[in-house]
Amino acid sequence: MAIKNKMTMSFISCSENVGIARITAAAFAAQADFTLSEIEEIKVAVSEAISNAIIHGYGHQDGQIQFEMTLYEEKLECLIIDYGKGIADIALARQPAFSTDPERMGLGFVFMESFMDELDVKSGVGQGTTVKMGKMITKVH
Amino acid sequence: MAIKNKMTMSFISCSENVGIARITAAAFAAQADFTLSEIEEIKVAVSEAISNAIIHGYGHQDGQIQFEMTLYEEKLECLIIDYGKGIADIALARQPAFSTDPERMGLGFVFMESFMDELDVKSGVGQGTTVKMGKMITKVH
Amino acid sequence: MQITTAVRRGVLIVNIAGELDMHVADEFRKVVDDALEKTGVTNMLLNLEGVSFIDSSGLGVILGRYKKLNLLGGKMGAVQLQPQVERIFELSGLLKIMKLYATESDALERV
Amino acid sequence: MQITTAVRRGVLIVNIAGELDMHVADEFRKVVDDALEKTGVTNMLLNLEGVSFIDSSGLGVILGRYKKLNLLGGKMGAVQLQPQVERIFELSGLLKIMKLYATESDALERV
Ligand SMILES: Nc1ncnc2c1ncn2[C@@H]1O[C@H](COP(=O)(O)OP(=O)(O)O)[C@@H](O)[C@H]1O
Ligand SMILES: Nc1ncnc2c1ncn2[C@@H]1O[C@H](COP(=O)(O)OP(=O)(O)O)[C@@H](O)[C@H]1O
Repeated sequence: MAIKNKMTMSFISCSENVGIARITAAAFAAQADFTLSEIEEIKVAVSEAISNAIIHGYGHQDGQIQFEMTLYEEKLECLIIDYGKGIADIALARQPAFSTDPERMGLGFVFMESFMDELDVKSGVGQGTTVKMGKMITKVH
Repeated sequence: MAIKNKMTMSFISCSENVGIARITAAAFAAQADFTLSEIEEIKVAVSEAISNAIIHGYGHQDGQIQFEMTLYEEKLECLIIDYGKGIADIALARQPAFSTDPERMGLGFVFMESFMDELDVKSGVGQGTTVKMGKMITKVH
Repeated sequence: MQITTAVRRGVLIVNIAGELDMHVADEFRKVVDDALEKTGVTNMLLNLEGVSFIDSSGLGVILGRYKKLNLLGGKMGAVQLQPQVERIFELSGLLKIMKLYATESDALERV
Repeated sequence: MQITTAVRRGVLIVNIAGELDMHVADEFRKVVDDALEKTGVTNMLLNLEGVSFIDSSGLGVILGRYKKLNLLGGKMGAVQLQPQVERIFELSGLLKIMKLYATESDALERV
């Protein structure tokens, strides 16, 4: 798959940056043939993954987050990487309504899965988490 | 000077990315106490520096551009780095109306200087160019 | 995010504008909880006309307020959701426990 | 960027919307030059109402068209600049050679 465009962002894990990354993601996605509602979906998915890195990965402490977007002819791929505490049981974590934080809804992975076409989570306890999401570009509008 | 926020972007030198970086810069600047017209100024300065990297630094060929934004209590600092052909005579290049491209106006550095409070250019022939720009945050509105 | 509160016909009306994500969730929670405490009101209506974005962090705060009011026997509704916000509400299952109305006055008449 | 052209009273009216930077400069140049060639018109009016951003790359294309028309004895004007766009025009010195008008009809009467 030939790469049409690629952008990597790296930022500190503060909550201001969730919105900035979301706006960047929307601008990056806008160059492809996505509908407005598909761009909204990408924004939600990116927001969930980056919020998780800040909240769960780093427990609201200082950390570095990497956010990569790659545009291929037929899909957009997003990678969200943190070097935080990691996920012990990925299958459990991905279950709807599961959360290790009683105040939260456990819907982050549900939204990522609903709004993107591909979701792949790699994680190791103490080693951080990498969330890879892909959204297909359907040229039928 | 304590760092309040920091974001680094790295992208390929295609013209689509000028607008995406500009939107990101505006979103990043919006967290500070800038007026809307100051944010417009930042957008122009960033646009000029990144366009220069694509046009002059890489001569419209493939290359990598790094764009760093750092927010301090009292100023926003932007760094635009390319690893392209470099500038032989920086003082000459910064002169109004000077351009090595007859089709261009030679106003890029003029706009960067007018719209930002600090401008520092480092470059070496064959080694690329680093443009550093600072804009003070004046809390008087 | 901008947020204002007012009481009309014994209902706390909360008006929010902006993007409802983790960055603003804490402030949103604080403002609403303060207003509920200060007014002693147990019914609440969210006007989401100005909300252009919401994710699970924003939903979480709304659900938290719902649970709190529910314990007190109160009710909660929302009006003027933008399409993308309504979709998130639907997907989350929040619509099963919370009513949507077209306008504020519509809601106040039926609550 | 969106760009449309039309001829009214012997003047090529060019309507542009979007951000006028290096990414769209080439297309802008091509569309305008094609329209000038096809119509044979030598006076041009830019309606910039929809232009929310311009930098030196965008200005460069405008100046290029100005020079071209100038050689043919033609004139060029612009209408409905947003404040930030007008500021860039002013700083660049382009206002010394190009007239701004409030509205299209105003411009057409005076050109
Ligand atoms: N980046 C991460 N680092 C560590 N743990 C994570 C990360 N992302 C998700 N998790 C774990 O997966 C669980 C489920 O995540 P999610 O579905 O987004 O729900 P929520 O964020 O509401 O808890 C989290 O509660 C957390 O324990
Ligand atoms: N990143 C860069 N790499 C190499 N040369 C550059 C770079 N930025 C600027 N220059 C040189 O400086 C000159 C002046 O730049 P500028 O004031 O932006 O005007 P313009 O882009 O219209 O030429 C350019 O013509 C070019 O020769």
